[in-house]
Amino acid sequence: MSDGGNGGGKGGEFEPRITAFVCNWCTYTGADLAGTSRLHMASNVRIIRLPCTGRIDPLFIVKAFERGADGVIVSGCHPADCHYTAGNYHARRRFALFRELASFIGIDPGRMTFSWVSASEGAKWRDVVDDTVARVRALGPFEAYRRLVDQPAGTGESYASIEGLFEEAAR
Amino acid sequence: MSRSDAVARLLAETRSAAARCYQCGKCSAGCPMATEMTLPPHDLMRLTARGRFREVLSADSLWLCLTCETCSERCPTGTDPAAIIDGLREAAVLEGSRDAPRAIAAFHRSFLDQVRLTGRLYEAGFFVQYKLRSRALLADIGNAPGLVLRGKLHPLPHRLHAVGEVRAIFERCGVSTADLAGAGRGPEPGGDG
Amino acid sequence: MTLAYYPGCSLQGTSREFGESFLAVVEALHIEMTEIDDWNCCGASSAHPVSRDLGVALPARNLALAAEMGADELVAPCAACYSRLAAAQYHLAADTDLAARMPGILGRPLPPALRIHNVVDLLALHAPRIEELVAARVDPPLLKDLRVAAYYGCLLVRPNEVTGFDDAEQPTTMEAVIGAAGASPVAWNMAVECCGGAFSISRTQSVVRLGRRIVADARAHGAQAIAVACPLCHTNLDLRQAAMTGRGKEPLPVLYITELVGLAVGLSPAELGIKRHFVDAAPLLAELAGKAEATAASAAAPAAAKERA
Amino acid sequence: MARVGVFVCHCGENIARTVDCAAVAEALADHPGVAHAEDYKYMCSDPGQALIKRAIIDKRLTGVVVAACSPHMHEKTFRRAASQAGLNPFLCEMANIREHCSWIHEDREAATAKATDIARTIAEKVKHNVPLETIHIPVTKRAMVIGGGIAGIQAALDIADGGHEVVLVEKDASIGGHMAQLSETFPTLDCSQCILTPRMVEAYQHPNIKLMTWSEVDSVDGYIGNFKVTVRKKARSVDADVCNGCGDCMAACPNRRTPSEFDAGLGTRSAIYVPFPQAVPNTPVIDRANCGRFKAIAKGIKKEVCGKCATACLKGAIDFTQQDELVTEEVGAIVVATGYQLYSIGREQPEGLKGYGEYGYGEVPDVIDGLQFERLASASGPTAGEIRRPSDGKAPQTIVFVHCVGSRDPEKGMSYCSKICCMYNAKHAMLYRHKVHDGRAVLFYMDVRAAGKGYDEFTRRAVEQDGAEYLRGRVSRIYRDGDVVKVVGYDTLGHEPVEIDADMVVLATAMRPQPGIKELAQTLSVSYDEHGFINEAHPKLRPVETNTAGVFVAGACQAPRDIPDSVAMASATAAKVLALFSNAELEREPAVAAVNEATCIGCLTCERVCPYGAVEAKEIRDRAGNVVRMVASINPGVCQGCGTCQAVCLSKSIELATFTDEQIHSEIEALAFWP
Amino acid sequence: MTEPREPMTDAKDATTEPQDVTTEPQDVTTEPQDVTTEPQDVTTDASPARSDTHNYPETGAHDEPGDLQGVARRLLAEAKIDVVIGWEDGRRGARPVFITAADDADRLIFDARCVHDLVSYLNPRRTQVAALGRVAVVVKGCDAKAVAGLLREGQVKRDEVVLIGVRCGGVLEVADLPEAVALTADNVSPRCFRCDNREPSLVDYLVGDPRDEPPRPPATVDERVAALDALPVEERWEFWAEQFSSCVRCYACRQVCPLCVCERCVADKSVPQWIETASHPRGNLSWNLTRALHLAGRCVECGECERVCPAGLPLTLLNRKLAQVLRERFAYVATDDPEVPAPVGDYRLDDAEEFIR
Repeated sequence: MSDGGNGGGKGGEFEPRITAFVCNWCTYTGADLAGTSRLHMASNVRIIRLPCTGRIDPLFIVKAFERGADGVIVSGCHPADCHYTAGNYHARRRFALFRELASFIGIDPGRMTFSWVSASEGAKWRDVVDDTVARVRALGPFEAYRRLVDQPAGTGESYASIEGLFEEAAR
Repeated sequence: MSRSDAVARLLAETRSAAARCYQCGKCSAGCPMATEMTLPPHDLMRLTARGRFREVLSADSLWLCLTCETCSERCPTGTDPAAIIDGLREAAVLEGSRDAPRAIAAFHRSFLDQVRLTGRLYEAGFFVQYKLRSRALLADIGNAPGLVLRGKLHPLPHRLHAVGEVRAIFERCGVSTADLAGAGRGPEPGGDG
Repeated sequence: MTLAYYPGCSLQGTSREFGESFLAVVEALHIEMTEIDDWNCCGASSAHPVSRDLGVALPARNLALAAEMGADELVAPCAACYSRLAAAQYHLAADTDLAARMPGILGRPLPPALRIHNVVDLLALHAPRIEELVAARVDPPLLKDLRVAAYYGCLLVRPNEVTGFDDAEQPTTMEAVIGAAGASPVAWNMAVECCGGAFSISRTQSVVRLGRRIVADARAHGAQAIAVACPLCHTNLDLRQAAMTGRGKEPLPVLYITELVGLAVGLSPAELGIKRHFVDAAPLLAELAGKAEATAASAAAPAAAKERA
Repeated sequence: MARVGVFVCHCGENIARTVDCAAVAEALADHPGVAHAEDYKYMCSDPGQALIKRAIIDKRLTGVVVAACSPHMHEKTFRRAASQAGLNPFLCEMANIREHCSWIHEDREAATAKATDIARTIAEKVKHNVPLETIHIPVTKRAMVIGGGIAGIQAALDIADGGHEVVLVEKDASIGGHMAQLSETFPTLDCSQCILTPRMVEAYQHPNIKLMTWSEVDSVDGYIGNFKVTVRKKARSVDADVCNGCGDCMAACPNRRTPSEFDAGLGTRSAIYVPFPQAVPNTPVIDRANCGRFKAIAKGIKKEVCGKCATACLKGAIDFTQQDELVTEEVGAIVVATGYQLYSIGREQPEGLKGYGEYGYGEVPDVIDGLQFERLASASGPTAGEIRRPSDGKAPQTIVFVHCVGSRDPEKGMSYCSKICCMYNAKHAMLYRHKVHDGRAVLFYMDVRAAGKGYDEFTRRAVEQDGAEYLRGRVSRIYRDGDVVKVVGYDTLGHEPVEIDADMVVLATAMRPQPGIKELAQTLSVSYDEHGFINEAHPKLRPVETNTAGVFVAGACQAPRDIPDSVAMASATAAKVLALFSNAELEREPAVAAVNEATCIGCLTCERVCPYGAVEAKEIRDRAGNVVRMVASINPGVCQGCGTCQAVCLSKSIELATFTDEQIHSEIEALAFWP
Repeated sequence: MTEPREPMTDAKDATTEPQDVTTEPQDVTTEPQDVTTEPQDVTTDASPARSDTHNYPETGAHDEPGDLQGVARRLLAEAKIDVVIGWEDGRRGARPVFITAADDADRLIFDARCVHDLVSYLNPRRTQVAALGRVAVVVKGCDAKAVAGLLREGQVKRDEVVLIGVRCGGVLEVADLPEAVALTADNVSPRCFRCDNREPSLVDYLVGDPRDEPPRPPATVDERVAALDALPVEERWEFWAEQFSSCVRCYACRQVCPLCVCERCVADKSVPQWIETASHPRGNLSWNLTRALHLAGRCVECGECERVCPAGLPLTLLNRKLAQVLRERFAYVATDDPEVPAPVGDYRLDDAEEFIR
């Protein structure tokens, strides 16, 4: 399996593993530009190319976390620049909902970066990558999810905490 | 905010506002006072946009503007020269510009004095005070009797009960007639006045 | 709806007749209104050139007072006052910072937005009533075929986004009022040109230069009188007209729109303070009265003839 | 079992410098489903490609991964190579280890690890690639041109000369458009009609051109290569097949007072009319709004009023009973060339625009616009080419021309430059000075924009040879003052206010798209800007295409244009159309979405999100033929492959080829770090 | 709260034979016997000849002479419809019932125990219901919103179903009480607080007397959401991880949901398998997250999912969280007006994007 991940870095420093879902026309091309302009950046990101952010189902992001990603980047064309005219507008709504719900169930929004990076914004892509890596590195590995993944099926004894919580809320 | 800060703020605001102007000259074309100004509105906009405030703040145009708003009403770019000129005028006053034509500065001073004193414009008092300030003692004096005869000049001022409140407003806006004291030493544009 | 009345300084001084005629007409038209208690000067053309805050604060206090007395509409006959009040309300709505510091300056809470009327649109609202009263007169209609130039000046129409007057360049509201009063408005070119405003005494020569064009154009288009709704305009065109009109030319009486309406609905020149003008309107009124008699007579004549037969 | 081949490219040193390509190849060699892995210096070189082809054949590969540069660089190259070796090209994918790896990292270890991940990810994807065939769409080799102005005529002629049928649709009674109204044209001052009329006739007589005047587009169905356009042929009230254009009917018509559109309201015409003598076709129409007979019918009067035209027509071509008819034309491409109208300064304005009260709202007599001046200056015009002002027919001694009326005036709602006014104002000044030698031509301008071959020379000529007086400054007011028109301006270069007593004023009012352009754009599903001008697909590289494939745009409906520009654009659209028609059928990447009808429940959310209208409801019927349920159905000809429909499909009943859920899922799994 | 114990009974029904659950749609709404209680109804005069000649009353509520039973009786008697789906008094409390004979109309009841969202019976996948013929359904305000959802997505046709709306004053948390008890802060379903649709407008008939506002529960749903939002993100995770770990993947939430109408749920899709099917926290999280997301802009907060959850997961909190986001960001509020477009699959050029860099 990958060497790009936990502990793989120099001196055992935590190296976040980040999966990026990017659109083919703007961000993927922007990342190409970063390459042709030799802009150096962190090597923790793995790009999965999609035609358009409109194609991205939140399930992709959940699955990425479920399989061990410490962070996720979703990036596409700026509003009004979508190669398919409106895909990114639909994506924007979808991500707004997903981000808030994910955060509600305890996935730190800091593990998710949403950005518009155009084909001419190689430098911005570099910043998006480096900032995300730094942020996720600070948050540390997504151990919580790891525990959940490794834990055996639950017992179902789980109401007490919530009720206490609500009684507080009620007061 | 200190006086100089205030001036700086005003100039910064007017400058960025004037940046919209593309110098078509429609303001000057419609300005009723353009003929009498050394710097007609579009020139004011240009110099302001270039930050040449020394020329701008000493321009008679500031004091010749009637705020008739014709320029702003017709401006194709929505630059609103009238508002910009208001800002420049305010800056000039705060700077104690010495270039305001005497009569006009005197007019504003006397007017505001009356309002501050009584809460309203006490015209007779205003008239006398203005005459003294503008040093144009004889000009117009012929009309005074006419005004009195027609019952247009009250011999006595009407004073607000809450005149204190009005004075407080002046204070809080940082306006004392000292502001205009510096102003009003300039010669009358176009020589007469 | 409750209508607050803001007289403004000059309606009690140099423009007394405007105040008098306005009150007389308001009474004649049965318009309910209450004067704002302890109102203060609006700052006219002197406050805002010197301090934007002051230029807003002075009128804002009056708006606050009006609101406190439970008014939801306000009328300021003086165009200058109207313009300052409207501008203050406009800027308070547009500029949040200004709105934020204003209560501190006023020592009062910000007033809710009022519907602010100038004299022209108020009269236009009551045009039907005016027509009724004119029609109901027994004596011959005085203003019939009086040709009037409706002069708006600056403050009513500009800036248009503040005053929302019908049209900034070619307004028609005052024409409508003049029509309702039974007179005939003339088409002319200077209706919204500036008369020199506050420069009346400080820079007379400019006022004369500007006023001259206005009076001349009115005359050129056959006007017998100029109707105004602004003390400044009136002072300039009335007080300074002697200096404007060339020798031998009959000066043009300058009437407040309220005076015109007053005459139309049968109020006496005295009640309307018309005697206070520098340009004497008496000759014109006399001429009109004469005409009216004549037409009445000629109309009556055939009837009388029938009688005899 | 998959047999994937992985080919790692060194790209000379470009990749090898930071990535241990051999190590990557080794790592991949052990990857499940990988039957072959090797690295080579230049995969894109002939030997490199040969190496791939050989492996495909020898190792019977079922998929190919080329770990090299960006797919945007060489995907086509390697897919071609694959197909030459007998492998379906869509079974070949690229892993970008150059732009996305070697060029942006320095740490060799990390870069190699990443490159391995990238190659592995794509290998996993390729395992789920399926052979795909490029989609072929039949092309109806027949075009429609909407708008019969110079742009439309040019486009129609070029396509027709290319050997394909063209339907030319014109809403007015004659083709020719605004150019027919012009007197002379800048910068050459040649007579407009002299150069236009022959083209009109050519279009009329061209065997490949089907002319439909007095007609408008009603609705459009279909997609590139396969449009169905329904055209409304408005009732002409004259049988075009019978009419011989003698004109007796017009002579007989008692109503001569209808303002002539062609003369821009300066002349009059009869109620039954041809717009102008050289009209093509020369068949009159009855303007029902102004015809006594039809006014009576509208009023419900039974008696047959007037009918003088019918009596006068010896051929009996007049037909008062004619009705609008709808005709459907099948075409493969559409050219939009609807042209422009001039902004008018009146009080009443459409949404977003303001009038010019300061210029008198167009109520001042002797204040006219550019097209009206064209008619005054035109030999065929109401004054037979003499410059006379409308109010009293007096020959004006002073004319003021005002530039930028509406144009470059954001406050009035038009921020753009109308492009042609600087030129035609100069032209007007010249024409006027040529006709009235002692006359004064004053022009108020902000900038003189004369970019174009011979254009600046032209404006200079106006100044230097024809004595046009250029004053720099916008005019503040225009009003009638007795016999003259007062123009109040300011000479910003001479620093003085200017008031001119003009006998006539000509306003260069802004160019605006034709009324109804937005509705037309919506029927064609092409986008338009805030002013209603049609948007081009790309401002630089696709200037005559629209965002809808198969719909092209020419002339002033896209932006203010002069004649040369419009004609050039028109020929460009023709080239595009002919290129389209040059293939028997269209080839499209098979990256299109398809619906699984078994699981689709027909909620049609996909239809709502599709930017191309590629999704339609489809009825599923039982044997008896009753509709049992509805499902979504995607037209592969229209689908562009964005996949938005798939993302919103709750039941996952849509799959986008080349980016299937399975492929993406496997890529994510390939990056899995946890058991 | 009493939830944990009580629904465990249902849990048995739901968990012992999961297959039943998935194969027999009707079996789920808390009372697997619901429909089988009326076998003769269902079997005897099932699916009578459809007559398309009847035209239904204009949509849009208008008061009818007569109560729920009256309207139902007349509709059946005049053969305008073949079955009324409503509630009756069952052995262990209120329960859904299918009335096919006018004489049985009197068995219909509506009181605070009538918690079930009967609209789930309109799911076109429930062929057994369709087989009964032309249907009238009794709907509360929230249920009417569900109908609007189905109309929007073309799952029912407005003129093929008669809606009998009941004026609602809120419902209990449980249906299983011998008789209706007065609503109190402690027994009222928290979701009913500040209900904006207590008198549905989408319906053909609106019956019953106006009811009072339901009492305020000790902790409203919004307060519950807020309480969770107030926690540090790690604790939120712990809380939900614990909750999800007890999910038994019986899909009762899915079966009872009036808007879960998919032919083949994404959770049952095996190629690729986005959501693990085993009842394991890993898949459980994906499932519950996806369920909520798939209902974004469709959920009408009828509360059925939470009520029938044998593990007692606070599912409505997830839905409410999304409802809040939809309201704040896109000004969308669940409505029974089918003309209002669904917020997902729609967009505005100026949608907020402060979270995107």
